[in-house]
Amino acid sequence: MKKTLILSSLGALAGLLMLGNVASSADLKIGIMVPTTGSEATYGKDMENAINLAAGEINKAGGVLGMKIVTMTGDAACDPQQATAAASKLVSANVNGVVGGYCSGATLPTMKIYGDANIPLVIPAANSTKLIGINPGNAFQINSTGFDQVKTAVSLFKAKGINKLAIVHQGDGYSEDLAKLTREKWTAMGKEVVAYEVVNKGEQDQSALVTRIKSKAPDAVFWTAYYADGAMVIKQLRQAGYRNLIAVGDGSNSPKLLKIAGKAAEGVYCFSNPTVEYLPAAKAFHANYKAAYKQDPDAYAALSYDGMKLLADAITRAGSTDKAAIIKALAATKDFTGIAGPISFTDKNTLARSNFVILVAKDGKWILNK
Amino acid sequence: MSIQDILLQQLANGLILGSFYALVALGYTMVYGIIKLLNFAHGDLYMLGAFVGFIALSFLSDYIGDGWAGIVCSMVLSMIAVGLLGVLIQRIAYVPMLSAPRLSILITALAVSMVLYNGVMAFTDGQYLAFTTDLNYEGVQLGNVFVTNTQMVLVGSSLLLMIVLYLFVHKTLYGKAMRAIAIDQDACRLMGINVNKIIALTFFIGSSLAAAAGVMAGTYYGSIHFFMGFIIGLKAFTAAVIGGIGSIPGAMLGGLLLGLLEAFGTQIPFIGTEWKDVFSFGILILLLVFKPTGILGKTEIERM
Amino acid sequence: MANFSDTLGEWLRPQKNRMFILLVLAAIAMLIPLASSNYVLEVMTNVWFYVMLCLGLNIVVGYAGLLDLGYAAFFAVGAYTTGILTSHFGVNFWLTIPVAVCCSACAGLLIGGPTLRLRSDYLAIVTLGFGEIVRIVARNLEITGGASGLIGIERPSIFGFQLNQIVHFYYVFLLLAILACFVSYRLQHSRMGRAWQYVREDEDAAEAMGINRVAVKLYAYVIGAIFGGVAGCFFAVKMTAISPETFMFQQSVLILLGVVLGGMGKIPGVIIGAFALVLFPEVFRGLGSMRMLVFAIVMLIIMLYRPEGIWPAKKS
Amino acid sequence: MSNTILEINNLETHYGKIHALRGISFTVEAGQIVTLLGANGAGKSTTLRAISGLVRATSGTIVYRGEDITGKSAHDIVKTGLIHVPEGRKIFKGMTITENLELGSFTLDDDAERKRRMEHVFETFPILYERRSRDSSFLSGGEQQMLAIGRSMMTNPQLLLLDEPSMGLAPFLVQQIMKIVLQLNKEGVTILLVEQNAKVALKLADYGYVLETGKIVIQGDAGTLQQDESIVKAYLGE
Repeated sequence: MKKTLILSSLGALAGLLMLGNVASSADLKIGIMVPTTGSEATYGKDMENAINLAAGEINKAGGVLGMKIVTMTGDAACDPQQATAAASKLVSANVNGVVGGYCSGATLPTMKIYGDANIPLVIPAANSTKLIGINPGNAFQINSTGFDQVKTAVSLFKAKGINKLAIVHQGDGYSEDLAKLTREKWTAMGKEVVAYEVVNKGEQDQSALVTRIKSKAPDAVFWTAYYADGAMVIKQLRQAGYRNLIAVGDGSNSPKLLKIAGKAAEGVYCFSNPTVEYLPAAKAFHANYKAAYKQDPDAYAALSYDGMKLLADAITRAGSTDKAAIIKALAATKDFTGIAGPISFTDKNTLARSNFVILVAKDGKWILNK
Repeated sequence: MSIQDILLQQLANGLILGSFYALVALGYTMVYGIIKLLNFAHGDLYMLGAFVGFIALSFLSDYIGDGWAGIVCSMVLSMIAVGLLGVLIQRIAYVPMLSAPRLSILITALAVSMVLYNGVMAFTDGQYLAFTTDLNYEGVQLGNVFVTNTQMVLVGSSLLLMIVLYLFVHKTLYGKAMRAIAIDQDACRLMGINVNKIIALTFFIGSSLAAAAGVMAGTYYGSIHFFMGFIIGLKAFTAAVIGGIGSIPGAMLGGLLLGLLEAFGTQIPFIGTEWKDVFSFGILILLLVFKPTGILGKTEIERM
Repeated sequence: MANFSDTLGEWLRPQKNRMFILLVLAAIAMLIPLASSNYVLEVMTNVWFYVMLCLGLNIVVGYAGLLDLGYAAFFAVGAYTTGILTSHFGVNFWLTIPVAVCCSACAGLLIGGPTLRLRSDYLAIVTLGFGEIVRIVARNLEITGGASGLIGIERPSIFGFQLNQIVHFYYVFLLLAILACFVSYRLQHSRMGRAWQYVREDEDAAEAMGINRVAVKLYAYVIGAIFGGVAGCFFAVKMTAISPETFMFQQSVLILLGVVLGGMGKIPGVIIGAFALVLFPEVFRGLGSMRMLVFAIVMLIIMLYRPEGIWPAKKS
Repeated sequence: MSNTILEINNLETHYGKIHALRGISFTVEAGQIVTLLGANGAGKSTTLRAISGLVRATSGTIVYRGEDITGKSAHDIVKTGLIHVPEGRKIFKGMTITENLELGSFTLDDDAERKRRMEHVFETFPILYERRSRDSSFLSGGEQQMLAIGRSMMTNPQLLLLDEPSMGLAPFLVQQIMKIVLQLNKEGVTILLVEQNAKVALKLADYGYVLETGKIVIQGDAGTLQQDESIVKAYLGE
């Protein structure tokens, strides 16, 4: 019995050693690091789909430098430990570049791994400002950072004549970062943050929080976290008779928020990176995506698609698969035309322009606020 | 809002939330009372209940709409289906473990829980589903306290279910047999009571109560997902322990108490909502240190 | 099969043969980095890390028979101690270890002290609550970096050599795991180990024999906590970023699963449990979203067919 | 032999590795009071537990009213009128006396009949009637024994297995319990009585068996056994 156990564990080890050598050397290997399991799997799969769609189009058009793109996915599961394993897996497979990064918290510890291997990393979604500080230089954020989002948010609040603001986040890296930045900026402007709250992820009943917020009589409530719990907070705020402005961050930009919150979501503002519906350049992408995956692309599909295209473009410009050359080419990107808008980088490898738009919910749909 | 209004509103919030916790805690406590098993899968049965209710409602809404009639019908269907699943789980996973070490049974329960929620995750792709009904937000203003009709119906039905359960356990022969099994299984056998059957019945009732709570949560909060059972499972477990695990009135009391603690926990000066759970867990630990068997629990000596 | 295992058991009895097996296994473990990719190393490092955590929890659960559903808290205390001291105060990593040991021992005392007279199920909820409290505190305080956690924790160096590559951490964690095995083994066969066994099997009889059961249980908590704390220190520098999400209830459950799955109270069993815990989800990555479902089902089947774990401790 | 209500052949049981019964055989005639005697650990309680289905027989047969009931589950055996009042009474503490009695008639569907039987129990034990809605854990030892016997009467027993009904009771209470046993027997219930108090048991019984380490060593009419001073001294003790 004991020996069989030892043998089988050795067998498992041997099996493990075999893993990770699939693609042939003549291909261009691109890693995708997104959560494909866990609570954020929906977004992860959406991003994976969009990246694969882009890779497919590139291959159809002849590939990159004559090589076909082969993608491989590492499941980050929105969990730091699993994300580091996924990153190591991609690094071991000798990928030429990686597109990915959805949950900021899970992306943070992988930065070191990609940095050590000097692998070009294009981050389409994760946008905690913490990512900027620890970027060793190989990572490029094509989603606007939290700084840009706060700017957009504050401009809306100012335009609406708001003074007393309530901020609610969800106790994860991304939403706390956004909440904190907003609070700093708002108080620096001499305005008041009357409530700064946090809810537990997955907790459904928010009545106590709602009562607390209502008692502070804010002019606006800003939800900085994801749509699923956001929808419930909005619904319960409206149910309890809160009638003032509600705004949500880019993590809540989903048609599902409107579906879950129903009528309560009417008039809610959302700061968002441009999603497919508002991008004239993305019409073809939308149709292709729908044809390929039988569903509408979600919030980060367009940026993920752009990320893959940008990486391919940079490799073409670099003229080789040399990692340092690709990184150099990425940094030198000048007005790359993505479907989500032109991409250039600052000296900190973040998107040079703010791509945030303001949406507003009307008749169960997000429309551009004008 | 004046401070009295806020406190009154929080009282209402706490009672509403608490009646919900109580409903889920009942299932925990019933199963524990009989076979001394902490059924970690209970929260997941709540989640499954919501999903079954969702599926049932999407079929039924074509015939009877998604108003109260549809909700009640899908709730009953969900209660039956999840109740049977509870019995199946007991048969497959817990019956063979009855003579195993206590920790192994606990781990088996954790494994069952993982099977259930990972199963639902795999089949729903981890998506949040919108549980749409045509319920509105109208309600009653009692002084400065606002309660929606839906909330009242939900609290009413959980109270009703609890009363029905209480009557069942205390007034019917089967209910008395359940209590007797918790006291002495051998003696029950000698009374002609088929112990396994009664335990299965307990699982059925406990699971269907969780399913009822799940469907209520789905209709009230408007969204369901594979992970929704986790937090409520944790809270219901806490409520059951606060009240004294194994005791049915204890579960009700514990649920209400926890609901109130959480509601008022957000109102403590200088302490924000972020400390709410620290507050309730802290009280729980203090309570157990000074009254180790919970409020209504019986003292008994037991080892792992 | 029975015959074979009997002969094997017979052969394993002499100390010399057992040492031989151990040396072969250790040599294999040492040589793994020569023939494997970073990914395998990352996974194996994770295995050694969980071996250490599981052995630590095994002291509480396996040796002393106390249920603990909040073990991740001790691991969090260690990780945050190192993280805070190195990044806020610039303390050398190696100096943070004794501090982390003290802090986690205190945490062990804090949770063990008032709760040891509770029944096992109540102990479960109290330890669970304690674990949640630690996580929420870490999430809410400024000094712990709030929900984003601490990032950019410095990698340590030893005699001027910086531990930077995954292969360095592989050896560090392998050494830690071996050390944990050694300490566990010595503890199990010490006076304390026997006291734990008596208390686990019959508390009242143990008391009658003059064993101070509260002190004995407290030792189990404190020593288990120190294992977790030290593992946490190295975890922090390996990941360079820690956040409260790592220390959720699920983490505690995972560690407990490793202990019970392998066979609690038995060192090789616990090691196998840790292996199963880490390797299974990795090997079955190809299953995609069904992976965790399959993992859970396999675990359930193992529990049903071997309720005392894959390699249980012998009955005394 | 047509009047034999219970026939045990070569019954053996094991508790784990302990060989508790090593092949015992005996019979109980309908309408009689039969007693099983023996020292502590001789296997008296185990015999009763095996007959009522709480313990599985590893070999041998148990024939009750001509039907082989070996291996039947305890709750099914109850339906045949074979009732076991276990050692230590095992009443449901925390439940009222009425509830305890109701559970005694769990197998009965007829509410009127249940009520009739309960009245009969209350007639037999007026003290139980007085305390009918009280928590049974507050009853004295004698009252608990009465409740245990009363509870078994609720099933309308044909054969009653009584395990140590006198244990821990004051002498006058023992007398009272034995009187009730006799009365039950007069009502037509066959009784298999396990007792440590051999004197009391033999006074009551028609026939007796003496058990020693899982085997029957002596049997005979109660009167004969009672007379045999050497037996009383050697096996029954005082």
